[in-house]
Amino acid sequence: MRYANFPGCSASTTGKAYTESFSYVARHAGIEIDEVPDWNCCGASAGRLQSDDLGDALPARSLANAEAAFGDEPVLALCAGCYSNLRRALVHARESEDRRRQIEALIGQPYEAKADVVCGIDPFLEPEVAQTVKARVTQPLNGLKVACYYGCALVRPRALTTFDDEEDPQSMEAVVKLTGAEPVEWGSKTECCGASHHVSNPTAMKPLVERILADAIDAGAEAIATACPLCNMNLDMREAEINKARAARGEAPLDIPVYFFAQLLASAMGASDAEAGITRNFVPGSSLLAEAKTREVVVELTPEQKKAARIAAAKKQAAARKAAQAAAAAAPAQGKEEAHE
Amino acid sequence: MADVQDIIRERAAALLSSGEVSAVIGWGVGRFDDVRFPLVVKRAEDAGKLVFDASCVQMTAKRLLEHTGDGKVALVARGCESRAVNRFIADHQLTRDQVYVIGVPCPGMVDPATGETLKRCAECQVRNPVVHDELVGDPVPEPKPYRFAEVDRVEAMSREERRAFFDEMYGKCIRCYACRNACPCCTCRECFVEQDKVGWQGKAFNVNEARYYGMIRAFHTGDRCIECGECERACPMGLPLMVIMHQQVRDIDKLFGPYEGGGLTDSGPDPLRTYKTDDIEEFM
Amino acid sequence: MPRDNEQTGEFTPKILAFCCNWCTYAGADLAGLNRMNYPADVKVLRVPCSGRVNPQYVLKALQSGCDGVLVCGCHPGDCHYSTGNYYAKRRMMIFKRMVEFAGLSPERFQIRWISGSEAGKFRDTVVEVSEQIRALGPMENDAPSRAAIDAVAGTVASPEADEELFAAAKEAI
Amino acid sequence: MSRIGVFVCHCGTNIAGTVDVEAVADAARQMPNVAYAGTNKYMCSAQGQDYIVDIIKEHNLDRVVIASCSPRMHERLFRKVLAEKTDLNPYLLEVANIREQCSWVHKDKQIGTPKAINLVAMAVAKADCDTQLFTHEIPVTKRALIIGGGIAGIQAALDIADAGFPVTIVERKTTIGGKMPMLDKTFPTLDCSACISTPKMSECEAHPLIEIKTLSEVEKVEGYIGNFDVTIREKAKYIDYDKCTGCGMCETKCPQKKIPSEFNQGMSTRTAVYKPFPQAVPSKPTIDADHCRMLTEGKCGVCAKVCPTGAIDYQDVDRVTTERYGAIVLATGYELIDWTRLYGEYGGGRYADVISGLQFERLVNASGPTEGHILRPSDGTEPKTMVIVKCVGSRDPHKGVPYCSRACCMYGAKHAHQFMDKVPGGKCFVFYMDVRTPGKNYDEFYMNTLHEGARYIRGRISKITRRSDGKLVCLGEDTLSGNVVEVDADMVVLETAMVPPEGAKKLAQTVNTQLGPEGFFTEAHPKLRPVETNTGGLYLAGTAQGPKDIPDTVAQAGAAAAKVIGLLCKQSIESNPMVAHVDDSKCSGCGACVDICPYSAVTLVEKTLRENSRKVTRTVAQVNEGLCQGCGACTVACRPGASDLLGFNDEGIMREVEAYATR
Repeated sequence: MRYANFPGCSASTTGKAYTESFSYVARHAGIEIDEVPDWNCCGASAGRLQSDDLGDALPARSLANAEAAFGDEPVLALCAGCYSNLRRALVHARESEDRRRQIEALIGQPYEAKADVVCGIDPFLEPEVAQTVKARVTQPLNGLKVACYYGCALVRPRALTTFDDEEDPQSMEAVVKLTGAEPVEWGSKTECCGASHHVSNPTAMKPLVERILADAIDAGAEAIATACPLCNMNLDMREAEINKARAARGEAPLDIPVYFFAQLLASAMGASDAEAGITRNFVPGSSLLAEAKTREVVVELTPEQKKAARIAAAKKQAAARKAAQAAAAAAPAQGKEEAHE
Repeated sequence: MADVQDIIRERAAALLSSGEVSAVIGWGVGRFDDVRFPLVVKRAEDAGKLVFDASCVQMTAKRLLEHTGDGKVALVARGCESRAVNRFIADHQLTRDQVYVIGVPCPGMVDPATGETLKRCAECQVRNPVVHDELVGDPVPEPKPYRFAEVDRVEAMSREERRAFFDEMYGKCIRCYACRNACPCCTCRECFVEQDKVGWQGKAFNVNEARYYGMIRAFHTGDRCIECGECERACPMGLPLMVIMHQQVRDIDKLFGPYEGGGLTDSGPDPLRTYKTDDIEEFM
Repeated sequence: MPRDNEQTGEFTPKILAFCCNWCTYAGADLAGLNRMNYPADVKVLRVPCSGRVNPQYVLKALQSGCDGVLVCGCHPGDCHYSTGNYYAKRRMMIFKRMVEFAGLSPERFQIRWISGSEAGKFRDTVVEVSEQIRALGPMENDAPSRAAIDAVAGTVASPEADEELFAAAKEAI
Repeated sequence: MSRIGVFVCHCGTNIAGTVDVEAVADAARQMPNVAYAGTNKYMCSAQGQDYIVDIIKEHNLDRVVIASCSPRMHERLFRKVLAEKTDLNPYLLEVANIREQCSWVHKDKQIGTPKAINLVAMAVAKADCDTQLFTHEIPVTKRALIIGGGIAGIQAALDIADAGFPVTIVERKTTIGGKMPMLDKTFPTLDCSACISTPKMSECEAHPLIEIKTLSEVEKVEGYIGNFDVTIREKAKYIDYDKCTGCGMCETKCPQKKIPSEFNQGMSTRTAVYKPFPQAVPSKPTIDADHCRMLTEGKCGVCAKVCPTGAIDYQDVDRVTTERYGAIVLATGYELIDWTRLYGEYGGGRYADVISGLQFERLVNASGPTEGHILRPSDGTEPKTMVIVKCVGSRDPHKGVPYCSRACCMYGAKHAHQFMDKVPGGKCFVFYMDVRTPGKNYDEFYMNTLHEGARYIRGRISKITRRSDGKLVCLGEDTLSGNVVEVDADMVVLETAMVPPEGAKKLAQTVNTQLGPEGFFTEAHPKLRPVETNTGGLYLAGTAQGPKDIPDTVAQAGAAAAKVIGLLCKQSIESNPMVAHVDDSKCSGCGACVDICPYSAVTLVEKTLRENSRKVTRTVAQVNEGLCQGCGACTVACRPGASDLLGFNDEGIMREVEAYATR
């Protein structure tokens, strides 16, 4: 698969670890990445507030560039914010021919909206890619309990995104399973992490983060996996402060590392912590993964396998019984012979 | 086109001698050698009489209805004839297995008198047969030229001028009903104009009665028109009959979604035989 | 019957209204029960359903002396026969466009949906239509003027605009 | 050359006040074919009728035009007069409406009189073209078919059978009864649902005139009112009901025990040979072919061994029968929307303790999986806090259906009441959009629930998550206070929307009637013909027509039964003679009429006809006079006018048009 990557402002900053781990996985899973030429801000924070036209024009321009360079090659947006905004422009252009023309007029270049826009998870949902990844997993995270966290922009609104279920998505779980880890079922996977109030109003944001961390731990998760630089930073970076506050309140700390799902993939595929960007995490994440890799594999048998096993066992027993009987039959005869002599 | 003609001849001969068809409908040479007329060949040895060249101005499809019954009939069909075949089938006048279609891609016909391409061929939307059992010659490009120019011209006139335009047109009509007889959509057993008892159509020879005939005929065929233009060609007074047909075709497309007579598109029953509950509402 | 009112010499149009038995005809009856007053220009012709109204009636009426035709039925969705008026709607949409294309004043042929309870709407419609037709004057006014005839003279395909037939056309109108 | 008589009515001063009736009569005398014209004070009076009759005889008239009130008023009466007191065909009559549409809407005679003359002229012109029409008798088969054996079907069946007509109930499941026996108590009186529904079921079984076909479906319906030929497929039950005594031995011995019980909404299990519940009717088991080992794997046969009467028959096959019925009642009921597909925010079915209202009914039901103790499906503990969410699927165009399911507000209140009643000190929160309790003693019931302490919160639940301690965390908004609310519930009950049962669309095509946009059957008129359909002889009962509660369902079933009885009482029904008629000689068999007919009354048939003195076989259209309702849509679609509408024929209308236009 080839993708035209739209880095966005976070790729080399807050989301650097995401970029690093993703490109590692991509390299080893046969995913080819081009960069969208002359890309510009997706308009996430300000564009749409200014005007709907600007809100569509900004992302559309980058998409048009991608189209010009790579035709209908899907555009990859690792950042959930970029993903959401690019998709919005795409959907608007696709659902109304008039709007598409308006957008073309606004950006002053042709835009046919033929190239799809995908997020970081989508490539791994392609069966063949998933296969290669599975094959390349050399150091499985055996049974590591992971809470997959989607946040808001990836899954909502339904009209824009392409997820299986905006209220209860399962696709990241499917990807994380590839590493041998075990996703947990939990309720806060699409709750807001308050990232947009990250700077402006931390007091409003902290309880949200705290809740997410608490829920994950409550659901038995040892780690949280994310697919959005902002969510990731928000959860990862705030954990310490939150725990300080909890300590003050005399509550147990919420101790759970936060990874990009790509970091888990990379690590399982044998990337060093540096390569997987794990060293960049605020909450130290190396030891947990290292520990998980040493765990013994618990194989969950399918019903068929169980049945087969049962049958095999039964056969073995039967055989044993036969042997025993044979032996029993043989024994007395022998005795007689002895008597004769 | 010469080679195409040869193939048609030998195929016709083959089909007839093999007994697969009882007749082949095509064109023959008329009294003057630049005039063609519909020719029905029934014996293999007559196959040589079939011609196909730029002067085949008539639409032969309607001959089918006269010759079906005794076995399969072969029809040399261009785009227009093939649409007519579909039309007959849609109107239950014919079943597909009654006709063997020898498809001929059509580059457009020329008026032997003036040497110009016929108007209807210049406006033709379907040059290649839409249905055929075999194709003779290679498909020709489909330029799909704009065909509503005349409609636009008339529409641009003032109401009075339009009325005058049609008065002049119907004023010239001699009500010979040639357009009806030529039209592949006109397959009624008894046309409304002949039903004296009900008295749809008056007998008087005046523009009113001519208009009544013209417009009702147009309405009867409008939603099924295959735009072959045969009515216009057949008109001895050379009246622009296709104007009102095209006007209807265009409006029906506009109002009820794209539709082409002759089963080109599988758009269900003819537009006036069906409805949608969300059809646009203009009569509130 | 005199086309013009003796006293005033004012023109009284002939308007024929095809009304479906279940909705509009009932609405007209209701207008009567409520003693609503409306011009006598409109005469109602009762049909079972607007789907029964053949465009051929309409053209015949307009050509043999009516100054206007009104076709009324149940609102789409309320048809007593569940679908009749949907077909009527499509037919009339096409036919109306055709006759107007051929030079008929739009006011002379109108279609309306009037339910059995809309006595008021029936009255208003009749008033409206008859006023419009009165303004247009008799059907003869639809005939083209000399100027219009000159404007299109010869534009009909056949090379020579045949004066005789043409004259025939004019006096026939 | 007809002899038309014109009779102008004064109607006291109603007409004579603004129309010079004498002048009208005078004018009429001048009209073509008019042999007589006269006036009378009241044509509809006995004396007026005699006057018409006498004149007809005296002047041997063969057509009659009556200028009076609206034909919608007295046309029938005058037809009767012709039919009974003269030898004129009653359809040789035209009524000119010179009252409602003339005298009453115009002020003075200058205007009224000429208009009246015009109207009479039109009527005279049409009358000249009128032809004799004859109604023929359609015999009525005195049997009724009821599709669906829920409470609606049962009620209708009992009412019809009690009136003395044989009834067949076709039920797709293994027992009649439908959803009602699953319910615990019924609002607002809280009487035991099974206690009032199962007696009716056994009454059906015992009724000599009621035949019950379970595991059966209607495959084909032909014919029309009074004479429907219905093909019914009765699926194989693998048990010979003549031999089976219903002892239940097979059920106790069947080794296949782990099948989720439909009746208990999957909260308990059943065997492969089973009776869904003890009071099932017929009270004999059936073998579930999908789960029976004998029928799936070909080995087992335990039930056959243990059956004391040898009733088990693994070779049993479907039985297809075709029988004739006079009337059909559609009582196909409803299903609950599958919320697990639609509502991921409620766990999409992953949380065992988020259950549907119907599951709750089974939980509180003494015959249910928990003997009526409210216990959490997950761990069998008693929930202390329960959340009820209303309008799950209902009134939710984005995920569910746009309409209101009508019963949920009430059974929601009932569930709250039952919970607080059975769980002392239990807390119950009800999240609602609106509370709609129209109905006798309904609002009182709701108020009562409030007083018992149910906490009603106006707002939807936005998310339900499950905590490790098993609590269901319900996030929602109280839109009245504007606060976000969070409830830690032990159990959540979703009051889900009623939707049409699957197969409704197919059935609609089979019986040839329409469905509304929501997929429920459409009634002939929302107010005035609520239990009829547009197809004669086809009636609606219960939720097949739209969401309803039990009282409404039973009431409507009774109404449908009354209609059926009214029909079956008749020896025969008079066909409507004003139907479409096809002139074979003109028909080219193009099929336009077939496409257009809303009643599927027109079909193309091969006919052998004599044409210019030789036999020819052609395809022509044929009208089924039983199905045709006389709308005339086909007559316009027919370009040559081969299809014409009797009573409103083309010729008549054309003459009418000309009579007015050329006058």
